[in-house]
Amino acid sequence: MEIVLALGIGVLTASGVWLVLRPRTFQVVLGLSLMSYAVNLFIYTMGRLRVDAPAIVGRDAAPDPAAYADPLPQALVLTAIVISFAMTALLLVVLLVSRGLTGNDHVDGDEP
Amino acid sequence: MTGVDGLLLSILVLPFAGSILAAFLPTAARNAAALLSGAVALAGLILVALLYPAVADGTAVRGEIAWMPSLGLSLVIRLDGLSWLFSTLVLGIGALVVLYARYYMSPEDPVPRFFSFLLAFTGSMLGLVLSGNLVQLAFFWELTSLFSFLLIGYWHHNRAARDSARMALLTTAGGGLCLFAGVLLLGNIVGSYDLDRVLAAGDLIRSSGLYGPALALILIGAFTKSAQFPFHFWLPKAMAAPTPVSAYLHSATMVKAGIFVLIRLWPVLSQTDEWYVLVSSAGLLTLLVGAWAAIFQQDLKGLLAYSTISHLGLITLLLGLGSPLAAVAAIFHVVNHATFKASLFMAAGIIDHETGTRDLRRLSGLYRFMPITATLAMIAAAAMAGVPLLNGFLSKEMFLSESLQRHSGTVIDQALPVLATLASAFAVLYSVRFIHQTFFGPPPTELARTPGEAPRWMRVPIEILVLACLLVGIIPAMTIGPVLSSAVRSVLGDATPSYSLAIWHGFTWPMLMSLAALVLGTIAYLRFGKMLNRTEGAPLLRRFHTRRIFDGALAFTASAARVLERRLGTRRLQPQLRLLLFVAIAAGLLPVMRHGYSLGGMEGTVVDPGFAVIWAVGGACALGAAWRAKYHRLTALVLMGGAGLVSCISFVWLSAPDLALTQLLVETVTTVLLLLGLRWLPQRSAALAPAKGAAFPFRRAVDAAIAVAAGLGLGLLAYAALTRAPPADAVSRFYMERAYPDAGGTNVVNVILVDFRSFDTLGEITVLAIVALTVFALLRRFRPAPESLGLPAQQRLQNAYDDAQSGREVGDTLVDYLMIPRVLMEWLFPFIVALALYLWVRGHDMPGGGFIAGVTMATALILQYMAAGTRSVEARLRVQPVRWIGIGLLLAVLTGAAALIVGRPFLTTYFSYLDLPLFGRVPAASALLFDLGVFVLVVGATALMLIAIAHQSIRKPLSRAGES
Amino acid sequence: MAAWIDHLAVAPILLPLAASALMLLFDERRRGAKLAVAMLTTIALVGISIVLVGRAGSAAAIVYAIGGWPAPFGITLIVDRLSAMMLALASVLGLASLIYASARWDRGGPRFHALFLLQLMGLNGAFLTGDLFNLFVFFEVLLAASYGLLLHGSGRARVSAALHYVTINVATSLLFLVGASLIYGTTGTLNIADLAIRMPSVPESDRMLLQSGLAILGVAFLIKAAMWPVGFWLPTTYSAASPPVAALFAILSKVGVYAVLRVLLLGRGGEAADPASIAGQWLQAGGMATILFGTIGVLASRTLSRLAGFSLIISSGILLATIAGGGPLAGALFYLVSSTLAVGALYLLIEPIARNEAEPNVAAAADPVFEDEVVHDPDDEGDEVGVVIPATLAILGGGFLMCALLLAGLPPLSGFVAKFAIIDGLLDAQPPIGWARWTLIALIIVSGMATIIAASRAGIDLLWASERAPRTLRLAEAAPVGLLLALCLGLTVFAGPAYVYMEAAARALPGAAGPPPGVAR
Amino acid sequence: MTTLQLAWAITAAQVMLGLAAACAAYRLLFGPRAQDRILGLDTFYATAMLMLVTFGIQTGRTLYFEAALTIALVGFAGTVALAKFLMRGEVIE
Amino acid sequence: MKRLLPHPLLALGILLMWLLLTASLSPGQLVLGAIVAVLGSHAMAALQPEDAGIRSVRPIPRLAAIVFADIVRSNVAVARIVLLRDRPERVSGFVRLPLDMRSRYGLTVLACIITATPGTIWVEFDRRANVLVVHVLDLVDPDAWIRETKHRYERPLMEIFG
Amino acid sequence: MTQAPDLPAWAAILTALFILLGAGITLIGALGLLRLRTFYERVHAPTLGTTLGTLFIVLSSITCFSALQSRFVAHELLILLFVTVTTPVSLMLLARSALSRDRIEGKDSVPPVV
Ligand code: NA
Ligand code: NA
Repeated sequence: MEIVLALGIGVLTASGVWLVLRPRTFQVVLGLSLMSYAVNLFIYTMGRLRVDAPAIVGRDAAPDPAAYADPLPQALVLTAIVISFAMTALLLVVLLVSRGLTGNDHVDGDEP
Repeated sequence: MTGVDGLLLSILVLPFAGSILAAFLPTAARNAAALLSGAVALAGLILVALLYPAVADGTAVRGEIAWMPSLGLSLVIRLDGLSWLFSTLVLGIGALVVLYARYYMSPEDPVPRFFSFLLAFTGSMLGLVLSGNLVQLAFFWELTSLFSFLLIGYWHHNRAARDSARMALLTTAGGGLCLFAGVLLLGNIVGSYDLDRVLAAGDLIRSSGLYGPALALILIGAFTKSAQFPFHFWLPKAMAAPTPVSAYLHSATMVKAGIFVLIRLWPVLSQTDEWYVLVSSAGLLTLLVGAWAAIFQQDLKGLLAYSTISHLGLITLLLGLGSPLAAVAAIFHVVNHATFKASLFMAAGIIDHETGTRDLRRLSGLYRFMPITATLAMIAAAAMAGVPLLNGFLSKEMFLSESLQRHSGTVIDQALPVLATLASAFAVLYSVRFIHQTFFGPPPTELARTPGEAPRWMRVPIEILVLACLLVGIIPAMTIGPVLSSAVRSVLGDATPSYSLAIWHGFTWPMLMSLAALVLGTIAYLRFGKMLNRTEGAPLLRRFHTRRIFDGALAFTASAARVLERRLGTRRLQPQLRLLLFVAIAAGLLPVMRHGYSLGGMEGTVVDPGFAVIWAVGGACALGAAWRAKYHRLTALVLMGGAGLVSCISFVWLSAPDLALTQLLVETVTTVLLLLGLRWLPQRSAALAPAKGAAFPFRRAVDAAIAVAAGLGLGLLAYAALTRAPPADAVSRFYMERAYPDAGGTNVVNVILVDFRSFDTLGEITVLAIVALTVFALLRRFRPAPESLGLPAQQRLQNAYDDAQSGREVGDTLVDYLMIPRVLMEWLFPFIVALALYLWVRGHDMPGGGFIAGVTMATALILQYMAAGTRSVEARLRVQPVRWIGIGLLLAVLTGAAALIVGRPFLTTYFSYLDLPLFGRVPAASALLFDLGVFVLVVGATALMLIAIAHQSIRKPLSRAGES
Repeated sequence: MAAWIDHLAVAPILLPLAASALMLLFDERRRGAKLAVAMLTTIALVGISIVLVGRAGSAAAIVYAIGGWPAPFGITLIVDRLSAMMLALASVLGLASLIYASARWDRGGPRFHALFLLQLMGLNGAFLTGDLFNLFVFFEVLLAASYGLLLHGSGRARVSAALHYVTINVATSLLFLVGASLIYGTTGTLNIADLAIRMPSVPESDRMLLQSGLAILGVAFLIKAAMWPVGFWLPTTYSAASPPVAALFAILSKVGVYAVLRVLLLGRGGEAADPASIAGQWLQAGGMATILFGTIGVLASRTLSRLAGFSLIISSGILLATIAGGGPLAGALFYLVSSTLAVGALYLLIEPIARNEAEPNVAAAADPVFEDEVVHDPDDEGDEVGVVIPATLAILGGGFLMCALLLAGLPPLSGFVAKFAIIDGLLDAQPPIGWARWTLIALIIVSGMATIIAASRAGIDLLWASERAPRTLRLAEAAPVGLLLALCLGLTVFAGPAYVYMEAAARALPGAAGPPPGVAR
Repeated sequence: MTTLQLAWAITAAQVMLGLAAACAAYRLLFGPRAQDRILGLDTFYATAMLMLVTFGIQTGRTLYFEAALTIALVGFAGTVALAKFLMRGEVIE
Repeated sequence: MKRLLPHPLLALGILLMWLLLTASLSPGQLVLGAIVAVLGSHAMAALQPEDAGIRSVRPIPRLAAIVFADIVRSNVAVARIVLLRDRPERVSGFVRLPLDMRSRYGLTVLACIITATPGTIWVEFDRRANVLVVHVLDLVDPDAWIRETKHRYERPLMEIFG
Repeated sequence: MTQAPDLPAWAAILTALFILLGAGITLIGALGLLRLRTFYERVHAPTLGTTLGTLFIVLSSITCFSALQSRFVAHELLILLFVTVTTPVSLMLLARSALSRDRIEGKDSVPPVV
């Protein structure tokens, strides 16, 4: 599983980076979104992989931490997802307004 | 603070206080400003005079105020013979200049400002000469540059004034920075910036490895300030200043600041070969160049300016020679030059004032119109030429006598007597020319008005100065003697040589050289005087158009800087992102290269084929999105949705249901959002793409390399981490152990979000709120691209069809299209609301929580908008997202702040089990309330963003609104 | 758990947040009331930060455990000398900008005051937090607010600049996440003080990951600090922003430097031997390249606002190079305060000095998006509100001169003292002083000279050679400049006590001596 | 004994669902037209939802139910938006 | 009553959903569910939906049984088409289905039935002409198909919704 | 990961049967996406999964959890209910959009407007 996930992160990152380096605003937005998928997974991997070990503790006995998926990276990913959603929205609107004001969708507002 | 401290401090404080006071006087208050300034100068003079007994014997008095004690920096006001002499000059000539300026300045000028600057300059000069600390000295040094800049540029409506002010500023302030660096080195060598300690550490300084750099830097400072060749160019240009300023700055103060520093540091810096070579050669060159150039000036003030340069060179040369006697002569000449040069500038000012010109060629025979001024000017000029019985003669005799001594055995020594005589002859020549051209000969023609004597009180300053020239020249021992002695003693201390200030030493070599100079100079004038009127600029120096060189250098600096800025920087986004990623990859790579890439020993989990298949799809989606995003935005968007779904499934697989749920919902909302945006992005087509440059394939290759490197890098880091055991005592153990007993939740992830680390969540929802507000504000003034203004092509066609068809109305296609889905989507609304509430309530124990609930709720709203259209929904639902955001934020904050009431830290949760009738034992956690705030805010923010974009479709653009 | 003054630690975050949340409940018709709330909040923030500075200067640091969860498990706020000082700096700059904005700029778009307060909240949070991920969150808060404020007033220049700014910062945030999560993955903690303790005991085999994480995190900080070659966004962005916003932004680039101080220096503490020093060498070289680039940029600037932007770059460079080279931290802090105030004042002055023609009205849509907003533009307003003050040119000239002196490091204001403190400290090392330090000293001096050259050119062109009369200056525009410059003057006069405070602040930084406050173990 | 067989059955079901997802992904990736891709994505979602339910069965946990239910109830919003965009060039009118 | 609980059936449905979700019949959940149900029905009321106007519930069970059977049958049929070698003579195509029913709710249910049944999909509807276009995967006899559909689905639906 | 809950035999058999049936039907439907020739044919395919496929998997889940918790657990029925309602919405909208696009492009395989 580890190798698959690492490969997945790599491919998402590479695609995202490629798009981020493109000259069209919409490409950049998509690129950043792809990169944020990759980074979210990356954060998750910092808690190491757990299959079938969700972070829901029992009510009765003190839980054995080793039996659960590390909850902290998950909480961090949740925060990161929300923030990257917000930023995607903002960037989208900025690019729409920029498109309106500059008349083209080049990231620099003018064709080189 | 002792009495002496108080006196010392008030000498320094008075001018600055006066300056501030003058600045606030009304523009027309010429007399008040002059009176104030005069009073300040006189008061200062009296204070200084009162302190003379304390320094007469060559010792120093100090007043000290702690400033930055931990850096060894104190405000030390140190008065000794030398600084007494300089202070007296600064204040005395300052007082005379004030009086003169009162009459010189036109009532139209904002005179209070002039006096304010003048006083501030006086204060800075005093601060400089009274500094008992090297840093403080540099501090006031720069202040003199600054205020001289303001004074020179006083008539800033005049271009010449502006330019020369800037030139003076750049030269002297730049030199000042060097001086600053130099004194810091000096302080570093000595271990203290205190002047007394520095002066006591001469041997240490001269033997230090830093001596050379320190000396060079200090000399650059001193030479720029004192207009030594090749830094002399700013001084003649500074003649654009009002004449009182010239009289003040170029006789007693500004230019003498450099000389002052050379004298001040003479005991510790001189006596080395470096000093001798650098200082004396600069002085000698300046002496000759200045005098030579002065001969050819046609402007009265220009002649005086070059003469000043020459005399400054003379003083510098004397200091450079390194012998104590030469130093005495230098100090003496400082005083003498100040008096005669100040009076000459004032006289020149009167001539300018009365005739309207300063051109020597146009002036003639003014003696008959202004005999008193003429007489005064003649005496002062004679002093400048070194005529016996005047003060200039005495110090020049000392100079000539020194020039005959052996100092180093270099070529300078050999040539010095001849060159000194030659320079003296030049001085005679330009002095004679100055007097003769101006006051003698036929009456002037073509003058704008008939000249006359200046007002009585305008002449007084000149009279006083000329009197001083005479008195010092005739009875030096009774006038300047004691003062000079204490000044010299304060510098040379035990090394003070014996010297005599008698006017007659018999027929000595210096006497003969003086006479030779007088004769040579006069003959030269008689022979070449007429010819001089026809020259433009000094031969040999003519090619040095200093202004042009200076301006050219500045222009070159600016344009070179612009080229460099473009080369080293960029304003385009793609190169910036390339660099950013490159730097990040390099930064991440370097530690790996140092420590080596290694995998950990943890046994991995078995690869699940399903997972691999899913990721094959996900990777393909990501690559596909990257491939298609340029011209097929919708396709790319759908593919990105696929990649998102894959990462969502991965979270499920990897035991993170909360993440999966969140990612899924966000995914959906993001898709809607981007589609809303696509409406406003006109179609791109490959056919319309601009031609690509030759660098295009290269750039793509670079981008591909960066992308692959980034992907490899992050993937390898992830894999390296995944194969290692997690840190043994990670903090997450605490969360799992405490989540239920202390925070009452079994979903540890959610407990972290709303309790352990609820502060993060508060920040996160704040981000969401801010972004929503920003989106809203931005779209308020949205102006779509022209191509997007109209309806999308599909709608136009469908409308046209509806219109053409009988029995149909425009919009029917849409109504038919949505009729059935709309019913279903409306009836789903309450169920989705119920689901949202359920997700919120159970979040603490199971996957869910405020955010997830909020996005679900927002999706329900968006579905209504899609089904029924904006107007229709808003006719029925009162949507006030901004208020929702406010309420949600407030709810979260207040829940957190409630803990403060009972003295617990912010966001401390309250949690217990309540036994309620009917309900039984239920958990009551304030975290639930906090999560409600999150819920409400997320609904508001998400809706606000989506709806604000959606609203653009139904808004009338201004152009159309105006037409209708 | 704690005395009331301890609870004051959270006030700089809580107060603006609550105030702005409250404002959202009322629509734009209540602009006057909103201004009053914003003003009162900001004044309160100044007061609170002054109290905190006093408290931090006299007693041990406050370690405020949010939610009552002990460090390193919960998030802690740390009020030590450094953070209290930064709070005070931010709130004073905020107050000045807000007063300035009240003259007319706050009417350039909706919800200005709420965004403004949230910007302060983000800054304060970033300064206070003792947790790495919480630092990320507050970075995002302050960035989000900065996007909003940058776009305030809209218009092509702002939108184009914002497009770059947002893109770069979103990418930067991803780097932050990667770095922070790598650090968590190798140390198992996010608490910064705890990190200092755990880093040395990270096993050799995990060093590679930890250092990589630190390096990537460092790049994120350096982008925010506008280090060359990742700081090109700064001049363009800041010169596009409206003046009060740009003034407030003057402290934004310092947040990156602050984070370097707080977090990146931990690496030095943890890895006493070579690696950190190699990173330090890179950082120092980068800092010096930044000074050089800033110097070039200052010389190349055609507008005052770009000049101000490149001045910020220079100051970032000086700070980074000084910090990385083991130079005097106290001097760097003194310089940080002084240069921030100066650039802030300069941004406020630019608009009245180099008044551009009114921007074309970009309001393109006639209908409001929602009913709760009032559609009107600042340009429509009756322009002459507020007290107009005389002697505009003299005041502008004086103000500009002082800003230029501050930036060039010339007397009499604090810029001189600051550069003196830095150079003095650089010279204070054990001899022989390395070439890097000499270069840095030279660069500091050369950059000062470049500033004089550029500022004198711009100032003379705009103030002395300009034919047109300057726009009437309002009290609300002049007063904040006066406030900031007066602070610089105060910093010169009271340089002694200020420096003592900063020395103590610097001693408490990681790598200086012992573990930093904030962990109860 | 039955547990093992059940386990195999569940795994087999998951593999089948995985293959179904792959079929959907084929349309998602290769279209050929936008509507095919959207159809692929929609099917992908549905398959993912079913897979979630199988996870629940496999682990005996109810944790995955909410995610599945949420897909069932709001997962179609994306498809609706995409379809409407195709039809009208605009998602919300 | 209408003011307090605008859509009682809907509210009941939501309560049921709540109880299913919480998998509990405890009094606490009943109360909570009731609150949510009331909230939900008010949310619906805010949308001001058209009145469903159900006239008779009697045909519902029968219709449900027919639909279920049809769905199962169609599943098999479509599965065969997919799995087995496709008959070359199989034709798929669009069918225009003129309707008599006017009720929106009736049409909605019809749409769900047609679309949920594999092999047929509701494609286009003209409100004014009251004509429906359906795409049929295996179209043997269009007229027979139209007759059958009208008989099996439309008639019972018209009985229910009028 | 081959694991399964510990169920009584009857429940295990039913669960296994249902889950295999559901997944199989879904797979067949998805295969239709590959095999059918035109979009209008392919659009029929997913309904296999969203009707019987979902039904069987939901039944499997109900059996499993009812056996596990020793009481009738039926919340999965909600999934079935909502899928039955939402899938037609998306398919109808999608099919109509495709029709509109084909008409605009003048494809002759689609019926002309009514
Ligand atoms: Na018609
Ligand atoms: Na169907």
